Amino acid sequence: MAESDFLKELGLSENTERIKGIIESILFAVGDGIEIKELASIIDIDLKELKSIVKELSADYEKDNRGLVLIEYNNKIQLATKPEYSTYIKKILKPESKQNLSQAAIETLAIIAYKQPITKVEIDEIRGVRSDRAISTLLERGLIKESGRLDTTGRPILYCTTDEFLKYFGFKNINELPELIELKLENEEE
Amino acid sequence: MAESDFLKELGLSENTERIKGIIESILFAVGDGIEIKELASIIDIDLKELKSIVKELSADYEKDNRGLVLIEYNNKIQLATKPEYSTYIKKILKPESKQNLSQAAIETLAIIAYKQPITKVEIDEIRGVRSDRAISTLLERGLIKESGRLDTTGRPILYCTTDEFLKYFGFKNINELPELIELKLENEEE
Amino acid sequence: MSINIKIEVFEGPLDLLLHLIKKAEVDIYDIPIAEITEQYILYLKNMEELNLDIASEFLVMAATLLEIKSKMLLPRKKLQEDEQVEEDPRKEIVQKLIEYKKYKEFAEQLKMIEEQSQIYFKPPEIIDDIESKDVFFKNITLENLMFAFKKVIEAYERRTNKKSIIDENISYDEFRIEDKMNYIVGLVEVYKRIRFTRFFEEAKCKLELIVTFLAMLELIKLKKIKVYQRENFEDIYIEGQEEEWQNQIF
Repeated sequence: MAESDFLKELGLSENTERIKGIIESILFAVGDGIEIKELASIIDIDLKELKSIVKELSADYEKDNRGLVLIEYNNKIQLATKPEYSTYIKKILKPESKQNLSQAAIETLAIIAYKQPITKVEIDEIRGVRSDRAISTLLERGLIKESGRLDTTGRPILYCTTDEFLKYFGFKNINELPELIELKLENEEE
Repeated sequence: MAESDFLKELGLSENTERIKGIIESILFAVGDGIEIKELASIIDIDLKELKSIVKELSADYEKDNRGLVLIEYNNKIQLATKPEYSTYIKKILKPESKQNLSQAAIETLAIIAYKQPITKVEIDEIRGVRSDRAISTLLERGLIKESGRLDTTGRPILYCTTDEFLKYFGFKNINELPELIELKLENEEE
Repeated sequence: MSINIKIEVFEGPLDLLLHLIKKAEVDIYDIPIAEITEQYILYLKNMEELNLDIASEFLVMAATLLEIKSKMLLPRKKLQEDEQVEEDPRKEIVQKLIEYKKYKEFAEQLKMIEEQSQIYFKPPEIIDDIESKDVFFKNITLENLMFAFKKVIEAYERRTNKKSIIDENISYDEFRIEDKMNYIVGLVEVYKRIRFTRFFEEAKCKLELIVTFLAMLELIKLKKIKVYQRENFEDIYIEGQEEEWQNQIF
């Protein structure tokens, strides 16, 4: 009968939802990867069926209101936090690194980012003040680094930004930066 | 205009969903309780708004396809697994990860919970036996902690319960405890 | 009468006493002290026979019970002699028992919760060392980085009329291939892919152009950089050797 088929369907899909919940609770408590085979034996469910539920579950996690993702490797699955929310997580797991950069450091960083490689004298020239402390702060924080020396009198050190700098601002490579600034500056002038 | 109102609504609710995701990812990563106030400052959102989102999120977790619950204690929130799925988790987690307390430990804990802050001598007096081992077990499990010393001869250590205690037994805060006990005892006498 | 007492584990003398009172079905406020004391001592004897260690507290309680028992046997003083009602010798022990009973019952509740509440928590994430080198600042975004740059450049241009800062440097007639090599490697490291001509734009004299070119050839020989061109007459690009440049557009 069609009605009983429908009810059966309904029962099955309810069961699927429940299994998703069970998988989530197991993965959460374990906090590590777990073999899909092992998971199937714990839930006492057919491996093929489990795999299809895991697929559905993985898609469920893609929704905005979920903060987790299902990662798969070596026939294992594991819960992890969504990469796009990592800035929030880092804020709480490493509260000691929450610091402000001084205005001088920000200015210096901006100049180095745009004009790199650049010497301290050139930075001082642009800023109109000495940038020694700002440079050493930026070096300490790993946002800039020394990159060779200029072939002029005194052979001054050249500074450029680091991978850390790119990571922090989410750039793939430094070429993106000057263009972005140019674009922004033009827009502002309009 | 109705349309723009609708769009605004939509934008807001999309934002709410995203904040739920952020909360989930933070709670997952921290794996411990986090103060709602701190959470608000990390997400950079109004405390009142956050509280209402947390309420929604807590309701979301009640759905079958979710394996987690949001527990609250001492103005903190934390993720935990759903009690009804614990049988599956027990199958995979080592038994020592959740060992029940001994009778001596649980009696000692009951006394500390009710009478805190309290010294060891006072506990011994109530129980009629020495409670040294029970206290050290409870300290080890993080269910109680030292909280200063009494200003009498020998300056004995005072003990009180921890957040872990609230979490472990599902109490929201310690103030509700004595009332709960009193209420229970009265009902029994009727 | 055969003694068939199941030896239970009691948390202490109060626990044992409560058990005996409950078993005897007597009022806690009116304990038949002689009967309870007898049972209490019987229990201790049983423990002794089974070679169980008897905690000193149990023995102290036995002595206390015997003392109460003997007090109860003494004839009561007449009430007229003293205004105060004479204290029941059992009063202290009863108070103790009642208080202990309260916590024991609460402990029972906790135990029930413990057995029922089967929730599990997740251990916190550990951020590994590589990541922990990351820096995070509250007040710096791309926006304020650009703004800062715009501001300083404007201020600079108000101060000077020069466009190029490089011109400020006094060129020195000693260009070394080694230095130029470092310079090129540095640039390639920063920009990943650079137009060939970029290296020569800043040259201040013919000698520098030549030295730069030689340095470039040396780097190509050392396989430190790659030079490539998509089609004839198009721009030549320089790229670091370790880059997976095959995957890029070119």
